Amino acid sequence: MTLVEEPASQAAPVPPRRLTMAKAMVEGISAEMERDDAVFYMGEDVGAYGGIFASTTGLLERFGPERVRDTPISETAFMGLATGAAVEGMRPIVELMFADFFGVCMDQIYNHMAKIHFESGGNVKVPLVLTSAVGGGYSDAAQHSQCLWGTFAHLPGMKVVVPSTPADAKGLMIAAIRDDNPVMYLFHKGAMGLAWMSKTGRALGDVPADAYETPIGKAAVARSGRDVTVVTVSLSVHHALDVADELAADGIDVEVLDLRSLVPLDREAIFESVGRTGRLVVVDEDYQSFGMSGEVMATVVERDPSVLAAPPVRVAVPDVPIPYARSLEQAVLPTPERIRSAIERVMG
Amino acid sequence: MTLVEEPASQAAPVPPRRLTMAKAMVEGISAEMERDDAVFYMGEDVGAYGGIFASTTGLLERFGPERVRDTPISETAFMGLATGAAVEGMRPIVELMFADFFGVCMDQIYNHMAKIHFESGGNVKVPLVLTSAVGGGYSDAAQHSQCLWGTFAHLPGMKVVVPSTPADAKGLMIAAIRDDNPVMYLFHKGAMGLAWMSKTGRALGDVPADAYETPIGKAAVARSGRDVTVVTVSLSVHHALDVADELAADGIDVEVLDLRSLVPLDREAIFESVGRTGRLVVVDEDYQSFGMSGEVMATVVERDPSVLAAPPVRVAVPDVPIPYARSLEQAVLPTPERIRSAIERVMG
Amino acid sequence: MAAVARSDQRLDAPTGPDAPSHLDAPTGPDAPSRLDAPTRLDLYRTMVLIRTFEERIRQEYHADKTPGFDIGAGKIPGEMHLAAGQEPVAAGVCAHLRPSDALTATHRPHHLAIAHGVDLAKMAAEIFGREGGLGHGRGGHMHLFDPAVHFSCSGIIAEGLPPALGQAFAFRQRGTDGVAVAVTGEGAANQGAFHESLNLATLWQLPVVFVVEDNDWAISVPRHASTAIGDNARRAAAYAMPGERIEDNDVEAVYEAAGRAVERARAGGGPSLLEVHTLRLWGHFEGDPQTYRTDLATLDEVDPIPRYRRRLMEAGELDQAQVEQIAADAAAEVDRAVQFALASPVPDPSTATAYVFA
Amino acid sequence: MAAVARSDQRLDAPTGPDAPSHLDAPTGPDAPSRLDAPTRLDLYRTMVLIRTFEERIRQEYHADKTPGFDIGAGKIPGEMHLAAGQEPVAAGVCAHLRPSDALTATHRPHHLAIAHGVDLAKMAAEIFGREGGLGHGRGGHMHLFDPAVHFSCSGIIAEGLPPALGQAFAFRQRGTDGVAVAVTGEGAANQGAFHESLNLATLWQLPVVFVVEDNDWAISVPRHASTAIGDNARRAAAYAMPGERIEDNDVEAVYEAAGRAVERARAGGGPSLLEVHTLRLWGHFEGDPQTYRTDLATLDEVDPIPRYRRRLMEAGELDQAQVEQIAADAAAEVDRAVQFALASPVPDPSTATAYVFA
Ligand SMILES: Cc1ncc(C[n+]2csc(CCOP(=O)(O)OP(=O)(O)O)c2C)c(N)n1
Ligand SMILES: Cc1ncc(C[n+]2csc(CCOP(=O)(O)OP(=O)(O)O)c2C)c(N)n1
Ligand SMILES: [Mg+2]
Ligand SMILES: [Mg+2]
Repeated sequence: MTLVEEPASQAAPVPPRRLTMAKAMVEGISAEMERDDAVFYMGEDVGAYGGIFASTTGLLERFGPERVRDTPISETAFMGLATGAAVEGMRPIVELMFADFFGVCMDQIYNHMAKIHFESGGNVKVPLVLTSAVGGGYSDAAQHSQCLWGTFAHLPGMKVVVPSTPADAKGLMIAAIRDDNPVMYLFHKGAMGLAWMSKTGRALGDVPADAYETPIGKAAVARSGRDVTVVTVSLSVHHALDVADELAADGIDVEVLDLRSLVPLDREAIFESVGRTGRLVVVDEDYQSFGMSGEVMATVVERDPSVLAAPPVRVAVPDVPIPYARSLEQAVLPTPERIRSAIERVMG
Repeated sequence: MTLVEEPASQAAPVPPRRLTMAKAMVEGISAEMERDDAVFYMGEDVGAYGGIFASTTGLLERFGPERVRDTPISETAFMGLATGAAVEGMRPIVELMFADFFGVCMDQIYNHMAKIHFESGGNVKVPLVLTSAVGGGYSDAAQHSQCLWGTFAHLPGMKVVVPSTPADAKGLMIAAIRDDNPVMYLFHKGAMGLAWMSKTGRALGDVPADAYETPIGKAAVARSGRDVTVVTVSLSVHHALDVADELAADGIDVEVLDLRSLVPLDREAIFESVGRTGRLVVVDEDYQSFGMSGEVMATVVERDPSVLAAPPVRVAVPDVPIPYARSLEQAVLPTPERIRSAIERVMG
Repeated sequence: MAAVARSDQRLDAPTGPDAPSHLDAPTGPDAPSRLDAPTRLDLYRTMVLIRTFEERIRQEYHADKTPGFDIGAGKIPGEMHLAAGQEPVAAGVCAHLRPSDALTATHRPHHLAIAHGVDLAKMAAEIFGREGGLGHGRGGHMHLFDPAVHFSCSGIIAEGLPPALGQAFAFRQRGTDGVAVAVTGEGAANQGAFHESLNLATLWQLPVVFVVEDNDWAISVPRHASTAIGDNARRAAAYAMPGERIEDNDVEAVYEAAGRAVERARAGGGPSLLEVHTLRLWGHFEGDPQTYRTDLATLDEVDPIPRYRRRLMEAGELDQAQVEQIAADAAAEVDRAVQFALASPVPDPSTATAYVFA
Repeated sequence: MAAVARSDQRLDAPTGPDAPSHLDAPTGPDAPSRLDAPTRLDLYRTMVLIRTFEERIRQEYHADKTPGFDIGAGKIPGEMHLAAGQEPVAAGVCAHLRPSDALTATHRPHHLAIAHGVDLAKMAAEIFGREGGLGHGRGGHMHLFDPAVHFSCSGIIAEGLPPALGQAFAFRQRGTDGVAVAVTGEGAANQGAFHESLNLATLWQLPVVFVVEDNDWAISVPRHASTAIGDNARRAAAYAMPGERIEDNDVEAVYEAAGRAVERARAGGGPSLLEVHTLRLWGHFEGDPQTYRTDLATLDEVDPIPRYRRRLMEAGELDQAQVEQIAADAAAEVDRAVQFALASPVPDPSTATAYVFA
């Protein structure tokens, strides 16, 4: 996370607090809603409920029902509404409750939101943020557990950010709201720090109190290491860090690269790290084929395949819908066990 | 193309005729509709019009309006209708007029059609074929020129076939209809041999008269060569073959691998060819990032990066919506010129 | 108050011998019943079985999620949408269906599954994520498929409607008199799939009955914030089909209206739309804090099962001994189902990638 | 025959001072006009300008596609959907709009763009794929964006409706009295986006006017095969908004009905739905063989422009000299636009990846 562009606030600097990702995300939204009247939030159950995954807790109370709007279950209509409002200079944040639901409104997303700027030859801007919950691990089965970032990143015109830490959740939210492009902001339910979902010990994190931007399109070295690079995003960053800590004891020094943005993709950071370590594991909670894991590998080899001292390995969902039963779901998710054995394999 | 499983027809064998891809596709559909009452075709303008891209010419006259059905412009409803009919034992063929329109009905496709078999633990089958026109090159702009096969192939549960030749168009259609899974069948407008669209000289091809299946999941070596492997699909196969013929004169012996199916993907064939030539160019009319081109590269390197004598190169749409103006569209499509220079680059 | 509100928007609806005639004497909880005693007892039995199942699932679901509710923990993990209060819809509609008729349900599917005769033990096993479940544990409670009775459901709201069209289409093409019923919530009725499906059903004259369960809520969003009109049955006119709204969560009114609609479809008269004003007795899903809800205190009074029980007892068609027997039978059947589920093995992780393709 | 058919399904529609009152004397081509002469001349002029443009584009489009029609060849490549016959909709509706009002059109957008005041030269340049076009040649004829008059269109049917909601929403939040008009075809009115958009517009009381252009055809599919009812205006009742169908492609009836709807929206009275029975004089797109069409022989008789010209001449409000002047002015304006387009450079291929992000 990098602090950029924000002039120091007038008040004395407040020290960072430890927040959940959900609280940090809401803090970013609040700060921008405070600063800019054009920002408003809409989606299903984002008002009185505060967002099924706590993405909007407290916003209704603070900003009222004109700026925090519950919608009917009409995703095509309200995604399009966001686009139209953005075209007219507002800065909507619009929530798709689960990314899995994209299929009911994808035309508005990828044929309109994403393409209008291009089709207009740059004359029309669509500054909005599309937030959505992703990820599994709590037995929500095939239609409520997907990540799908590979799908969104494949289609041009939307930026795609995927925070893993509370600090980045806030900084990327602020950056996304201020960006003049449509930005998809995908938050992992298992990383939000919800009281009612089991979570990683890394769910809490230091979050600066002031308004800052995390730059879109820059990866972060979540842990630096010499022996092998794990390229990943979102909840898997935490798993990778856990595994790295374990493996340190075995003398394997793992570098963990948190991409944070898929579009734009920080190809320099990937190549730089893998060029140094010579070994690559890609961890991706999305489906394996035709997605992020292949793209990361291609990024390395289309520059120079000879940097690879061993075949790279991917840990992703093996092209199967997410099964319901816990035993099956855990078998297809990129668990710490699978990450660990992938690293061991690539270490030879 | 391989002839399989079909007992010799009673009539004397008819020699292959030279047909367009459109005619060959319709021939495959007709043969199966003749053989199996459960097969029917529906979509927009597939009746009296015969399919905007001639995918159903003559079917209405031959099979009548009960089995060749024009639908309203309600893709969600009729995609779902296809799924429901398939679940009850019919074998629908359902046309999405342009693949670009998937966003209005993607939920029915990927959350229902594609997942029901899995969610039912194998107890429900969804035998249907989803046909759709793909591709650009005639200035139909950002919403009517896309290939999008990377999007479909990323999501599990649908097979995805992409014929390039008339013979495969027929054989893959028959195989798709007989398959007990939902199969997406993507035909390139520019390869259909339409009278009103400029076409490759390779648009006509020999087509056996009998009913045969082209196996789903097996790539074809469209041209064998020693120096470099071009992995591609659909219309780009023809461009690659044209370029290969040109380069032969310069002493470069190009192998062209026509994947034909993206799901399942014939990874053996890819690795075998690149393992032999040591050089890889992927040509993909879909968007470059997070798609087929990355997947093909990953397929090679996750087995053995050392087979690559040079960095592989991709020729794909550079993550930009398809522009309208001819000068711009031709600059982003994988034209023979771009393919040629990619091959020259990878040859060093 | 008439429990069966006739839509005044059926101007386009076909009339004639197949059209439903429902302008007879008012029915409803306060009117004398027109159903015979065995039918009424069956409706009651079905409702009790459903409630018994839902209560047991609720108990099993929460049993091992303490201390502190953890949605992913326990024998039954994940989201759990129970239908307590909506039994009248399931019992009233499904009483007219045969195992060969299709039913597509929503994310809140158990009541409909039970009333339509889905195998209770395999359904329980699926909910517990076991190998013996309807989907070998792959589907979970929002993805129940029982081909034996043409039952399915989906976690994506309103998207169960289009497949029902296809089932109805197949029945008709095959020359059977099968009917498909497609159920959706009132919140979901504002999704595009609703519009497209109703239009296509009329155009192709498909034997479908659309049923909207109006339980006043879509998670935390009240009906008036989701739906521009007060009565979805009036939307039927936009598709030239008959529409009826059943007020007051009255199982007998549902039974009668559904009977007309199913018969109409079976006889080739085309689709119909019913909306039932029903009740979400519990949270949207288990764990829902329901802080947005103001009617919590009065819910018990409108619980349809005790209400129907009183009515039958007052009519002298049910006595205390029968009440106890029906409760005991239901408890035993549910217990057998749960025991079956618990005895069924947890799926082997090595089979996690099975069943993607046939 | 009354040209303005009052929907009998407006039961839910708000009444009161803002509600449209359109039960006055019948209007229509055979009735005496209630519009003043300058307004009528303006309507005529707009229609002539549109037709002149469409005829010129048609001519340029085909000029260099011979011998043998090649869709991708020539100065104007790609699909080309012209709106000849539908001028009354554009002229009648847009006469009430200000440049600050928004209009979202369909894949057949030119008539609406012209009537709403989109820059004709830049629009022509876009259609020719030139750097001087509205979208620097990136968009093409289905993707015209002119922020100066808040105009846009889309090649995906019905999907232009949702963005119009957002424009209306922004106007209202900003405290202006801006209105958004969203146009769709009768075929497109069976797409889910239609339903969702109308419902949301009423719920949020947005200043939107929905206009359905019913030209009897969706490519080759006739209206009766796409739409379960004969009159889409009756669907307005499903969303508690007023709906009117205008028969007979009558520009004055469109003008009057649109005036009521736009005023209602502007005054905070919420959305309305209009359906205009109009005419697709030419093929769906250029090159359409139209073999499915049986009414080709009689089309010229119903061409709305000569009909309106005769009407104005009979009323003594237009004479032959004016007719010629108007035609000449239109031809000159169109010619200037086409000359501008042809003089504008072809986009440089090296800029093909520009404009993906702002
Ligand atoms: C397309 C889609 N959008 C949103 C959701 C999330 N969701 C699940 S149930 C629900 C509320 C449904 O309300 P209603 O249709 O009234 O059914 P009820 O839950 O009241 O039975 C929502 C918003 C979903 N499953 N699918
Ligand atoms: C979602 C979607 N489905 C299909 C199409 C292909 N298509 C383009 S125009 C058209 C017919 C539209 O008919 P209508 O809405 O009546 O408009 P008209 O062409 O008559 O003006 C179709 C099917 C599309 N553009 N978008
Ligand atoms: Mg509800
Ligand atoms: Mg039309």
